[in-house]
Amino acid sequence: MNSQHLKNIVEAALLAAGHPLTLEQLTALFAEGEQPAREELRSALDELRQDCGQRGIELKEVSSGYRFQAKEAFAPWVSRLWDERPTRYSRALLETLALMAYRQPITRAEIEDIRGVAVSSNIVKTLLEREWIRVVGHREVPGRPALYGTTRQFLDSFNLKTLNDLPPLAEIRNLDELSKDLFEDLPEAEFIIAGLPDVAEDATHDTVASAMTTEQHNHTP
Amino acid sequence: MNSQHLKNIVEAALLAAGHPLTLEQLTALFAEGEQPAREELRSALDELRQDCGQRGIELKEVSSGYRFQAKEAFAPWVSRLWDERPTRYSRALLETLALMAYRQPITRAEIEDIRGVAVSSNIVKTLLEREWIRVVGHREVPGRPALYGTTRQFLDSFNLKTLNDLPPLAEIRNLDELSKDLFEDLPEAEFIIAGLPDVAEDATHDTVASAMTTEQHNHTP
Amino acid sequence: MSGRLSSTANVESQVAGIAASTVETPQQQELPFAMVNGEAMALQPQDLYIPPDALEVFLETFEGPLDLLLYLIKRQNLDILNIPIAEITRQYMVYIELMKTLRLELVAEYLVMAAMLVEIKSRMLLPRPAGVAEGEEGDPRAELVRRLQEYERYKKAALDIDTLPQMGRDVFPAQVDKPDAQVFKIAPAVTLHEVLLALKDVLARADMFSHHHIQLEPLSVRERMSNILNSISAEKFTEFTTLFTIEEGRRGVVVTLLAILELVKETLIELIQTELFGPIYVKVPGHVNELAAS
Repeated sequence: MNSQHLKNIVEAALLAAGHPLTLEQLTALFAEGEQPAREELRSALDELRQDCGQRGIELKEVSSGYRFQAKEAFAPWVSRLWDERPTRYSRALLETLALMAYRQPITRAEIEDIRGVAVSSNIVKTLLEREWIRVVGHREVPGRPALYGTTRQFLDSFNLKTLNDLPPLAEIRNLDELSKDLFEDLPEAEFIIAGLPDVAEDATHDTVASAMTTEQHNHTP
Repeated sequence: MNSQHLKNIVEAALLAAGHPLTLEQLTALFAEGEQPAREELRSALDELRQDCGQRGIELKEVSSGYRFQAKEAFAPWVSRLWDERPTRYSRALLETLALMAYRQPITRAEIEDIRGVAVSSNIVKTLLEREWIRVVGHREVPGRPALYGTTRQFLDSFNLKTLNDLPPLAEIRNLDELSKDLFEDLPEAEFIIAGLPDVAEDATHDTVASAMTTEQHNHTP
Repeated sequence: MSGRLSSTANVESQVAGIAASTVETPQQQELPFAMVNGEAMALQPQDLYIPPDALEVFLETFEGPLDLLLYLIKRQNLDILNIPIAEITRQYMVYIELMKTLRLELVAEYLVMAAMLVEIKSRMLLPRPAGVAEGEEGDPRAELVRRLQEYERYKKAALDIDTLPQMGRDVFPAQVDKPDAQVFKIAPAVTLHEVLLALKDVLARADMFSHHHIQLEPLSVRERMSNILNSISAEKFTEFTTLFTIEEGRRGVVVTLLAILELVKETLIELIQTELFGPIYVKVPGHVNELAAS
């Protein structure tokens, strides 16, 4: 067998296998009588290793055989493939956050009472992980429920100096009349608009879309 | 960014991803401000494609993006990596799939009408499980039968970028070419006509009528 | 795969045998009628006996009546646009007879086609009424030809699809191990506007129930309430005065005082003064030994 041909078969097999292959396994790809000698295989592997010099992958011999792998040097880019994509927050989460900001310190039960529906533990967990809220105490009633309040991180995320910079409740109730320049220079808003087409499949797309509509509506005199 | 560096990142990412990557997904590997232009990415992909000339793998653009794959020429060796032979699909399945690909959206009844035989539920189930087809809607007729269409996965599985890449359908020849002489091939017909013109009609009448009914029924989706 | 091929070959020869009996193609006659379980079956022309096994193979080989008709037409090299209906019908009926003897439930579709063929044949036998213009009534074969052609193109398309390079059969995805690296979780961006819109909704809902009429204190007070709660504990007494920051000025002191009063009203804190004009302490109500979870 032509050595180029052998090399190609070995390369194709190693890359298609998805796991390391031993010399025996590589030999077994060939029919009886056509099987390459060990030295032929080894020199094909050697050549493949050298060919990788300028490439993004390398050929490694590990305990269970030979395998191609992405070079370590490119890991910072390649590993972004597995970054968890941002999903939109649900309306329930945003409502919970808003109530925690305006009615803090507040328990989950009180939020549920106002919203009329249960607040899932996941929502609270997400808000805690994001460090937008924290437990500031416990209400001394049976079960000692946690009291939540917002954090400095929350203020920073929304470009606020103090909670007082949030619009008063009366304005919220008439949000349509809310001055548009309040939101004009929020950098995040642009990000969301730019990113919108990518979340087309997202379950919460509707919410976003309706928020967008409202916003656009506000902007149109 | 150095074009060799870009090329290496693209190669490493395509091989590590385990599924095809779009230009958008490749762009997203880079931080804001370092993202390559579309043309740069395209030319990196072009170079990678050319580099494969003498190698065991090739770069292919399919429906959901770019992917490296072992060349068809090496399938006889590569396929020995797996004990199981690839399944060969039955003609019934392939014909059903062909109708769904070329005539989508299409209902099962419409497929049965063209093929002249019932389509087994197993075939539809297998195609759905392979994610080659999906229900794209329902025809608004009694029973609201499902309308089927093919998926990206189908195109990817058959090495296609778009449905336009499917082999063209054979042309239908014009019915005007039908032989004008209705009786030229009927030696026995002459005999019957000469003998019993009226009886011939009677004998087959019932069968014909019922066949017509059945057929018309079949045609209604 | 080889099994399927040979069974197809069996049917080819079996079909050829039938053809020999009906169309008289002499070169086919010395072939065995069919191979069943490796044994050659001799053709018995008297009653056209087909072993049950062979018939099943036959039924599996043809994808229905249109497929069988196409086979009959192709085998005789006939133009699909010019089918000798009488002859094809006769051959077709031979197959139907064979099927009927065994597996009637499998052949319903074939019988429908037989009826259609007989209908076409009978219509062709009828003398064309004088005065009816050519083509006005249409060739009775037209519908059959249309269906045959339609079916044939998808039969061909199915074969074409099968010859496309298929993942896992002809081409295999190339893959390398993913590098070990940290996976980052990207949090979604939220605008203040979204949060406020959410609040507006929830207030609108709550307003519908009168007992939920929500009165909100100035936000600075609510914020201060959180901060005070966070700075005191159940284990120790905090001196009242330490909660105030003089640098904040009169306004800040008022906010803190309102926050403390609100906290007391909501029984979130207790104010304790053990002696007249003595220091006032602030404490989270409840048992002293309980740890504040946080």
